[in-house]
Amino acid sequence: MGITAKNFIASYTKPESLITEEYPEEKPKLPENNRNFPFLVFDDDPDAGLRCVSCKICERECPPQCIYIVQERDENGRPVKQPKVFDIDISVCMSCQICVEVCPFDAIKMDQEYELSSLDRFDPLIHDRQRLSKSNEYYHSIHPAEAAAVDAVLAEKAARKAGNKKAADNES
Amino acid sequence: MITLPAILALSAALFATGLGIALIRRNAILIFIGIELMFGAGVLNFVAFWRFSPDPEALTGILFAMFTIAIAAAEISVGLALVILIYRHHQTPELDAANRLRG
Amino acid sequence: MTALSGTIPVFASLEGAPIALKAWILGMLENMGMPEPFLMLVSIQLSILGFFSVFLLLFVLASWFERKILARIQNRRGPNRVGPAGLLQPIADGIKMLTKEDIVPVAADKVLHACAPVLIILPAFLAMAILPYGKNMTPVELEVGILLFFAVSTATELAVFMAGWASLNKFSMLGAMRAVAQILSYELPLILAATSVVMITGSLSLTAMVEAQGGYLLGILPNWHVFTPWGFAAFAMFFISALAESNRTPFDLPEGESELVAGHMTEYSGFKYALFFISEYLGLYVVCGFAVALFLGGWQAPLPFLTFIPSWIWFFAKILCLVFVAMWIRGTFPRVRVDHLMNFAWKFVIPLGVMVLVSAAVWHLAGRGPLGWILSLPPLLIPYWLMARAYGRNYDAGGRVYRFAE
Amino acid sequence: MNALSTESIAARVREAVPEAEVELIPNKGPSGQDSLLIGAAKAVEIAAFLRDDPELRFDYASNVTGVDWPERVVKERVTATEEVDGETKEGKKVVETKIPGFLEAVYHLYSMERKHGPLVVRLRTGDRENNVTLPSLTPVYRGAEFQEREVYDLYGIRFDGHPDLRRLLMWENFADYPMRKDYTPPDDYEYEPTPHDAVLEKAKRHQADDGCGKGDPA
Amino acid sequence: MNPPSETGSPSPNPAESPRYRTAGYDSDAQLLEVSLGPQHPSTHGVFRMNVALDGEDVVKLKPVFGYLHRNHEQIAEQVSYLGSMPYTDRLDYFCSLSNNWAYAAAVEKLAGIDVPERAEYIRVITSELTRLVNHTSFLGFMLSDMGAWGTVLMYAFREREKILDLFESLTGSRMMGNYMRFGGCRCDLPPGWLEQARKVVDGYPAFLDEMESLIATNEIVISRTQRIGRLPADKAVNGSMTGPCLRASGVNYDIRKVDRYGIYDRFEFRVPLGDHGDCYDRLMIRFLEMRETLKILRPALRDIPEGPVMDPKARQRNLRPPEGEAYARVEAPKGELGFYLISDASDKPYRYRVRPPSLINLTLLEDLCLGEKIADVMVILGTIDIVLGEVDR
Amino acid sequence: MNATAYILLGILLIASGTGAAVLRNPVHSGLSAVVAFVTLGMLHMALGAQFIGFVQLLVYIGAVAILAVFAILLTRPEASHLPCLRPLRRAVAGAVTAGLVLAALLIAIFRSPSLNREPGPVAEAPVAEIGELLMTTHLLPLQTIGVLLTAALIGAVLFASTNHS
Repeated sequence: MGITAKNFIASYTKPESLITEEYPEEKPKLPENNRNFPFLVFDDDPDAGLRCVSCKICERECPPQCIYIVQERDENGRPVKQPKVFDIDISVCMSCQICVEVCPFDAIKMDQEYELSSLDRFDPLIHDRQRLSKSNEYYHSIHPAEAAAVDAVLAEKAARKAGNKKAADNES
Repeated sequence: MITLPAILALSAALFATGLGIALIRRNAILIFIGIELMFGAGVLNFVAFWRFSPDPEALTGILFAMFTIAIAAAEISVGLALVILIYRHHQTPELDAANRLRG
Repeated sequence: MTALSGTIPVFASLEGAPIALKAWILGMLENMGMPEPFLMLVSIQLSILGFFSVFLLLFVLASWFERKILARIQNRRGPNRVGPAGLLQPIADGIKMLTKEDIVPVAADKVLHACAPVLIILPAFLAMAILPYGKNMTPVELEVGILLFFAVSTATELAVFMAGWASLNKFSMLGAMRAVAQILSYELPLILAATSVVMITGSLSLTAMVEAQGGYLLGILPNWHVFTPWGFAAFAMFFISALAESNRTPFDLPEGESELVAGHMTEYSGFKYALFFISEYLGLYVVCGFAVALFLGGWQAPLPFLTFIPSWIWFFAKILCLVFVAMWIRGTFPRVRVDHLMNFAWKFVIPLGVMVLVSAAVWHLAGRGPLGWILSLPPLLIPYWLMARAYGRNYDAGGRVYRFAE
Repeated sequence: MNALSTESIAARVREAVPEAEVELIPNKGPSGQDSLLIGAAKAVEIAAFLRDDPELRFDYASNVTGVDWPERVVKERVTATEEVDGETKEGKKVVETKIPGFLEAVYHLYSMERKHGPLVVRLRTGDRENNVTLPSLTPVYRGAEFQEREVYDLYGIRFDGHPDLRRLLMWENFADYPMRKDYTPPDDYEYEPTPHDAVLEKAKRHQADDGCGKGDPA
Repeated sequence: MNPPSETGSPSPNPAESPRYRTAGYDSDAQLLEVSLGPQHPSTHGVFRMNVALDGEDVVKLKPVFGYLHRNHEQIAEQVSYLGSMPYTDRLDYFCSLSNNWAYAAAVEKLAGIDVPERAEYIRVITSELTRLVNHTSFLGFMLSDMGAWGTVLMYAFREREKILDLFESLTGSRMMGNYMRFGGCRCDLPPGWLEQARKVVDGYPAFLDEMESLIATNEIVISRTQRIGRLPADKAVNGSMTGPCLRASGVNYDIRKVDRYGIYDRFEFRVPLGDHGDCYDRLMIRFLEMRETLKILRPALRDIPEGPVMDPKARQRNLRPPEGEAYARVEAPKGELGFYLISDASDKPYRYRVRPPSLINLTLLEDLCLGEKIADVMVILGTIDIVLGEVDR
Repeated sequence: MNATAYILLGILLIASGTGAAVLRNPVHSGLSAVVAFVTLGMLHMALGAQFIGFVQLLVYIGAVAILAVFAILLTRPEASHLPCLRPLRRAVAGAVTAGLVLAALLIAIFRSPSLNREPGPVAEAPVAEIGELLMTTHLLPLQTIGVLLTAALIGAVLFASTNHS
C-alpha cells in the first residue's frame, strides 16, 4: 500500500508523474519518423509538379492493396507520366510505409495527420489525388531531416540528368 | 386495539399454512420451510401471550420465543444437511423418491 | 462545547444547525395551525429527507471521489471534463445510466429480476436511520440499534441472490452463489467484532456506544475503542469483514470481472444497474459509519481542543477517511480467491473474533489501565501469532531463490 | 547440428527401427537444413526412437506444419541421344515428368536436453484427395496436438491417433481447406467498396443482392 | 464469420478419449458448463474456453480459437517476401520488432543474406526493448486478471510508454514497427536515440524494484499464484512449452543461448530458472528476465558500432531466394517464434509458416487448469501470456 | 397494536405463506416464505417485542432463508421430472388436514373465555432486562441452547461433509 500511497501523493506534488495528455488541448509532439498514411509530394504546382509518374510500383507492392492508380493519357491516348486517378483507401492502408520504400521517384511519403475519424466509411476515408497531394514544404515541415536528404538526392539526380543532357548536347 | 384471540387466530392460520406446506409439497427443503413457519406461529403465540400476560415484567414469553427461534435454527441446520445428504444419494431433493431408508 | 466555541460562533451555530433548521420548520408549521399528527409526520419526513439527501450527495461525491482517488493512485487525472474538476461527472453518469436501454433477458424471471435492485438498496437506507450523526442527531433512536443493522444487512444477500438467480445466467448464478457464501461467512466476524463493543458498553444502542467513547485519557488520547488492544483487533476485523460484506475489493468476488464478467449484475443495465452501483457506495458509507460509531468514537472529536467543530462534521470526516482507506485498498490489492476468502473467514477471522471477545472480557474485568493492557493483549497476540505461523507455512512468502543458467 | 548430420541420423534410425522407410531429402538452399522423409507406417516408432534415444533426444517438437504439393509437371531439358533414320542424333529435349500431388506434414524437432537441432522430419500422404491419413505424432510429442489440429484444419491431413482431431481455426461446418494451393475463397463476403475496380464490382454485385446496401458505393 | 461450433466434430469423439473423460463425475448433473469468452474481460481478446465446473473447480477446459483467424499464412503466400513484413507486426502486436527479426532471419537464411554489424546491434537492442515492453505489460495484465483494478497496469503502461516513444521515434510507429529488412534494418537510428534509450534503461531498475515490492511480496498475489497451475519440466518439454513458461519449470532452454543467433554470444546474461513451475515462478521469471535484459541492453547501447544498417547487396523488392527451405527461430518474449519458409525461386514464398509461441503454449492450458478454481484459470491463462493476434493468425 | 397494521400484516403473512405452499418454482416458494418471515418479525415488533423481532429477522432472513434457498439451488429441483406438488389426491388431503387443524384451533381460541384480557402495561420489552434474565434465571436453558446449537452445527457439518462416493 505504501507504493500506491506514494504514487497518489506524487500525482499531486510532482506534475511530471501525471502521464495523461489532455488531448484536444495539448497534442503530442510527434517524432520525425512518425508515420500515419501516405501522401503525394508535389514540388511547385499541385497539379503538374506532382512527382508521381504513375509507374504503379507502389500499387503492386502494397501488401493490403489499398492503392489504386490510373495513368493519365493525353488527347491522343498516349500515356502521360501523371496519375489520372490516385486513390488510397486509408481504412485499408496499414501504414507500413512499403510504398514509400519502393518508390523510385520519392513521390509518395508518409503523413503525420491523425485526426481523420469520420462518420462516413467511404467519402472521407478514400483519399483521392487531390487530397493526397501536398507540397514539398509540407513534407519539409513534418520530416525535416528526411526531406532534406531526399531533396539532396533529387538535386543530384537532376544535376546528373542535366549533366548527361549537356554532355549529350555537347556530343551532338 | 387488537385482542389476544385475534393474534392467536392469525398465528393459528400461519400454523395451518405451514402444515399445509409440509403436507402438500414434495421438496424436502420446502417441507422444512413449512415447519419453520409452524415454529414461527409458536413464537408469535409466545410473544402475544407475553404482551397480554398479567405480569409482563417477567419476560418469560420473550425468553421462550428466543429459545424457540434458536431451536428452530438448530433444527433447520441439521435438516438441510440431511437434505443435502439425501440429494447426494438420490440425486433429487424430493422426499417421494427417497422413501426407502436404505441408501 | 468548550470555551472555544464561544469565540467561534460560526461553529457553535453550526453544531445544532440541522436540528435547529428542523425545529424552525416545525415551529413555523405549528404556527400555521397544523394538527399534531401532521407535525409528527413532517418531523419524521424531515429527518428522512435530511439523511436521504445527505447520503445521496455523499453517493454522488463518492463516485467522483473514487474515480479521482483511483486515478491519482494510478497517476492519471481522473474525471476533469464535466464541470469544475470533473465534479459533475456523477451527474453525467447518472444521465447516461438513465437513458440506457433497460435489458431484461428473455429467459429471466422478470419479477425477481426487477425486485432485486430495489431490494438491494433498501438495507442501506434502513441502516442509515440508526446511525448517530452527531450529538442528538440519531434519526431513529433504537434500543437495539446494532441488531437492526445486522438484521437488515442480511437482506443484501437475499437481493444479490435474487439478482443472480433471476438473471438465468451462469455467471450471475456463480456470482450469486459466491456472494451468498461470502456475505454469510463474513456476517459472523462482523457480529463478533460488534459484540465486543456491546460487551464493553453494555448496550445495543449506537448512541450509547458513542457516548461511552467520550472523554480523553490523560487529556489528549481519546477514549475510543480503537485505542484498546481488543478494540483495535475488533476494528480491523470489522473493517475487513465490512469490506467483504459490501463486496469491495479485494473481496469483490461476486462481481469479479476477470472471471465472472460482472457476477450477479451481468444481466443488468441502465437504471437497475445504477441501483446496484448506488447500493454499493451507500453500503460502503453505512458500514464505515458503523465502524466509526463502534470504534472510532462516532462524532467525538479526536482531540479535546477540537471539540468546537460540530460533531456531525467529525462524524462525516471520519466516515470519509474510512471510505478513502477502502478506496486506497481497492487501488492496491488484487482480488482474493474464493476458497482463500472462505478459509480466511472461517479459519482465521472467526477464531480471532472469539479471542477478541475473550480479550474484551478481560479488559472489562481488569479495567482501563496498565493491567488491562497487560492482560488483554496475550489472548490476541498468541493466537494471532500461532495462526499466522500455521497458515504462512503454505507459502514461500519470504521469497524464492531462483537458479540462473549461464 | 554439430556432431550429428542428418545422414547419420537417418542411418541410426534405419538401424534401430526395422523396416523403417527413411529417405534423406537434401535442401538446395543456403540454409542447408536437410530433411528426413519417413514412411507413415513406422512414423510413431521412429518418432519415439528419436525422442528417447539417449544420443539424439529430440524431445521437443518445435514446429508442425503442412505443405501442399499439388500435381505438377516438371519440365526438364535433358540431353538425349535419339536414333532417327539410322543416324544417332544428339540433341536437347524437354522431358515432362508428372509428379503426382501429395500433402506433407513437416515436423521440426529439437533437443532441449542436448540442445541440438533442428531435425526436419517429413511425412507424405498418398495423394491429396482420398488418401490423406497420416499417423499422429501427438502421442509422442504432446506439443503437436494443436499444430496437428491446425494442419488438419488448413490442409485436410487426417491424423490417425490424434486425441481430439477437430478444426482449430475454422468453424466446424467449413467445408474446404483454406491453405491448399488450389483453394479459392468463396465469393460470399460482404465487400466494402474500395477504389479497386475488381473489388468495387464485387461489392456492387453483393450489395445489389441484399438490397439494403451499406452505403452507396457510387 | 460463423462462430466455431462445438457440435458435429468429424473426428473421434473427444469424450471417448481418456484424457478428456471427467473422472469421477458419472452424471453431468453436478457440472456447470460455462463458456468463458469470446467476449470476456480477461481472455485478452476474442478467445473462448469451454469450461465445465464442479462448484468452483475446473473439471474440463477446452480452448476454442479462430475468432481472429485471418489466414495470415495464405496472405503471405500471395504477396512478395517484403509484403509480409508488415503483417508480421500484427502477429503479436506487443512484440512487433521480435516478429520482424524472426521473419527477416528466416528470409536471410533462405536467401543467404548477411547482416551488417550495426544492424545486428540495433536488432538486439530493439528486440530486448520489446521484451521489456512485453513483460512489463504482462505484469499489468496479469494483475488486472487478478482484479487489481488496473493500478499495476497503469504503472506498467507508464513505463511501457517510454519504450514505445523510443520505438516511435525509431520506426515511426508505436506498435507496428515494420522496421527490419532482409539484410539489416530499414533506417538508421535517429540522432539522440541512443541517449534517450540509455536514459530509459537506466531508469528501469527503479521501476522494477517498485513493481517487485508491489507484486512479488504481496500476500494476495502470493497466495493466488504459488502452487497454482504447476507444470513439471518433462511435461513442459513434451508439450512444446517455450519461453518464460518453460524456464519457470526449470528447463534451461533459451534460444538466445542455444542458437546464439545474431550477436547474442557477445553479451553476458544469465537465464533465470524456476524450480516450481507454478504461476508465481512464471511471474518472477519475467521479472528476472527483465533484469537480465537490462544487462544485455547496457553494453549493447554502449558498444554499438558505426556503420551501415543494410547489407548493400540485399534487395527487398523482387527478392527471389533460391529453391530450398529454411526454418529460423528467435527467442521472442513469449517463447520460440519460428518462421518456416519454402522457396520455389519465385518472388513469393511457396510455403510460409509461423510457429506461434502463444498458440503452442496453450496446448497445456487444460492440463494446468484441471482441478484448479475458476479464478485460477484466469491467472494461469495470464501467466501463459498469449496474444490472440498470434494464436489465431 | 393498531388494527389496520394488524390486518395488513395478517393478510401479508397468510398470503405469502400460501404463496410458499402453492407457487410452482421452489425458489419462488422459498422467497415467498421469506416474506412471511419478515412479516412475522414485523408483527413481533408491532407487539412491542422489538428484540424478538430483530432476532427473528436476523436468524430467519440471514440464516434460515438463505440456507434454504441455497439448498434449493444446490439440489437443482428444476431438473426433477416430478411435478412440484404431491399427487392431487394427497395434496387435497394435506390441504384438508391443514384446514381442519386451523378450524380446531380457531374454535379453541374463540371459545376460550380466559383469553379475553387486556394487554399488559409494558409497551416494549427492555433489552437489558432480557440480558439479565438470560444470565440469571434462565441461565440453564441458555446454556442448554448453546450446547444444542453447537451439537447441531457439528452434526450438520458431519452430515454434509460425509463422502459416501
